[in-house]
Amino acid sequence: MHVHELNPKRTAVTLVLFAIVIVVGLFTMANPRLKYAQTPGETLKMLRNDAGLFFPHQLVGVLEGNNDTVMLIDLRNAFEFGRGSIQHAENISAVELLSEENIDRLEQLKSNGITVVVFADNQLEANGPWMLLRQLGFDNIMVLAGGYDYYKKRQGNLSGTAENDTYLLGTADYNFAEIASGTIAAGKSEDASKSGLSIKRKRKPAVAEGGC
Amino acid sequence: MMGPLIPQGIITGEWDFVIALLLGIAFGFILEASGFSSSRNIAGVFYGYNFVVLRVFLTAVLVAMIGLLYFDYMGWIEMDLVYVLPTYLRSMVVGSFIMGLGFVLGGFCPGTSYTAIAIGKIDALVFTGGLFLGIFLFSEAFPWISGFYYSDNLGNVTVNEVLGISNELFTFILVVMGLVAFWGTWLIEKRVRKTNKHYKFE
Amino acid sequence: MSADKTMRQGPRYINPYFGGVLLGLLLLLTMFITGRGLGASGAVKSAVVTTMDKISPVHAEHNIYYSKFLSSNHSPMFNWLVFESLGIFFGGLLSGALYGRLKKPRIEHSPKISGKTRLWAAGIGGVLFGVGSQFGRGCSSGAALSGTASFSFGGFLVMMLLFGTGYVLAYFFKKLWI
Amino acid sequence: MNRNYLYLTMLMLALAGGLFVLPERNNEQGTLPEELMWDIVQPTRYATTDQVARMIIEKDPTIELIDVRPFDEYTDFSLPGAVNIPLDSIVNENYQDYLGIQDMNAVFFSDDDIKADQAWVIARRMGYDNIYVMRGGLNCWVETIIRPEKPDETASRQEFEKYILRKGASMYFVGGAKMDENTGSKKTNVAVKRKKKAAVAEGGC
Repeated sequence: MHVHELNPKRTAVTLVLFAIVIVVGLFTMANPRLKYAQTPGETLKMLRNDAGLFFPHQLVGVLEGNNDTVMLIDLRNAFEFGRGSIQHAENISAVELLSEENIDRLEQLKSNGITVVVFADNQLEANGPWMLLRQLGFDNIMVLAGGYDYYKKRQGNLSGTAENDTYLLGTADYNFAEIASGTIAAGKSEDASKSGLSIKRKRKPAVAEGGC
Repeated sequence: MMGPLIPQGIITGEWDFVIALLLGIAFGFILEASGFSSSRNIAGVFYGYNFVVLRVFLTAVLVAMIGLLYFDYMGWIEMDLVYVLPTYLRSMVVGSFIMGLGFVLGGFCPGTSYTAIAIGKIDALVFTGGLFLGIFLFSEAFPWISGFYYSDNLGNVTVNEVLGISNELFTFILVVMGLVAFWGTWLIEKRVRKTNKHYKFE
Repeated sequence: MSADKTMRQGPRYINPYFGGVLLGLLLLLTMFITGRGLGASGAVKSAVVTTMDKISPVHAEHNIYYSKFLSSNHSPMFNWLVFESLGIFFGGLLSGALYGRLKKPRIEHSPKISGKTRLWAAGIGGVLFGVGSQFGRGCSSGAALSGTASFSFGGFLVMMLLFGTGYVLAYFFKKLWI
Repeated sequence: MNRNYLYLTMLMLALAGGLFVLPERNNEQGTLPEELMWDIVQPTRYATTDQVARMIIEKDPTIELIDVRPFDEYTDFSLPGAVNIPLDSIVNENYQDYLGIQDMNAVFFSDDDIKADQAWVIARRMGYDNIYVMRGGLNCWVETIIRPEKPDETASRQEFEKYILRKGASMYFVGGAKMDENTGSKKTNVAVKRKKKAAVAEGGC
């Protein structure tokens, strides 16, 4: 009688234990709390349509209080928020945006048909959180073009910004090819090129660009 | 917790060798307890009188493969960080032939010979000595064979990439083949044992 | 039970399937912890490199194969596989002692051959295995067992060919074993 | 023959077969949302124009510049050595090889930084690591590197040093094709200077 012809009790017990571990593992498998609703391709399509931009002049109605379907969320930290923000805005810093209660809240706002406008100092800072929320399926989230900096500058005359599109990003300020070939700058002395430059530069509100 | 632990730095370097020793002890224990410390048990797989090698080896491979796939599915292990042995086609084919010949002659493989030394087998000691000599000869001859050694490098390819079947399917095929082999060898073993009087079947 | 009685007289091995399941789980654990499988021949390679480095450091440094494994800040013996192989030895010792197989040095051979023949066969087999494991990037545990389990094509190839060659050649060496 | 062997056989088959009946896991998921948000708020994902300029001048082999503007704008002008992956095609199969290169730091840039940032969010979500956004984009590149503004007389010494460095970089980049030979010496000068002043040069946009 060879050993392997005896009762393989221990083998069975071990393998069953292994199977139990797997089955238990499968049932308790951590389901991702948040799931993307958009594929990267869909996100791109959304960006292409430029949907989701909230323009400064649209703020007018909100600030006057006759538009209660819009809610403003300041994504900066509590300290910056404390130093001043847009009226009626609520502060949820970007880091806490995905916490359970905030997600629940956003979920609720979405089902109530409220448009949520997120902003930070500039559009760039709010861009990531905005894109992420959109990818998670919150189609009611908009991002404030120009951000808080732009708002602060034009606070008194927001409706006047409707014709002014300087807050729009993603455009070239210079003819790069020309500059690179050196036809403008090269050959001039330092001072000359410098003074020439500052005149030629398109006077764009510097704030919207984050210090550049 | 998500594996593998050491490559991800969850277990730090200083525990490396303690873990190595413990895993080695478990490995050695299982090998010896299964009967791999006897070259005649091992070589039995080639003559049909003892299929212990096939049973232990194949069962281990199957269990580990199944476990790995489930672990990967459950997110317990990052498969990208699990080392995949690189494939050097010609070198590996030749190496396997040489090893196969060495296996039939020596009756051990390196791991099993260590456990056999532990329980006092002189032939295992000689085998390990041969191993040392073999690697020494290889290293000395390396400048002349390095071209061959590095030829046909396919990189760290997996079965799935070469054969085009999913890991799950590959595992399933191996499991079915393994189970057929287990039941089949059982019958072969029974028949061979009747005629074989030289080997005390334990 | 008569079966139990027989078992006590013999060397008492564990059920091979039990051993297999345990080994599989151990392999899984090893991969879970270290990200790679088990190995054995690597330790002997480290020993060769260390020896050569001791005997003739210049020679070892000039040989591109040795120098692959040489490092200036620690000995090549200070290596994961060396410790693991040490563990294999002690594990075997433990199991041998537990099951009563730990005896005085002896040679195990088929009654048809002498002890000397067995030693020659073992030695030559060792040399071949040593050379082959370098070409194959690992031995039966490093390449065939761990390689196949981690779905490496090379590992699977080595496993099939290693045992395949064994079967093809087994006929010629029948006398050594039965 | 023991019946347990039958059970074992069946259990093995069940375990192996179970692999097929597992519900498809969404592998499109890429980076987890929580992780992505964490990465988004890290300021380290931005590279300044000064840093980029320095890496180009020093011929840093680990930097991969990725221009996300449309192809025709890329052909008109781009940064030296940049590859073009238009934002619209970033999920395109053909471009994936450029993104996941090991040990490479990919820096996205566009006219300003918003398009590059969008490209970054999408690429990071797809799971790519070691990617950055050039803060301020090419507009900022022109303003800081090509035409650095001389600081006021009252500005700090650091400001002046930065200006001098940028001035040197400007010479390196402007009209480079024409004076390949001439810039040879300047190039090395700039590189050496910049290495020393690493901390200073890192300010900016």
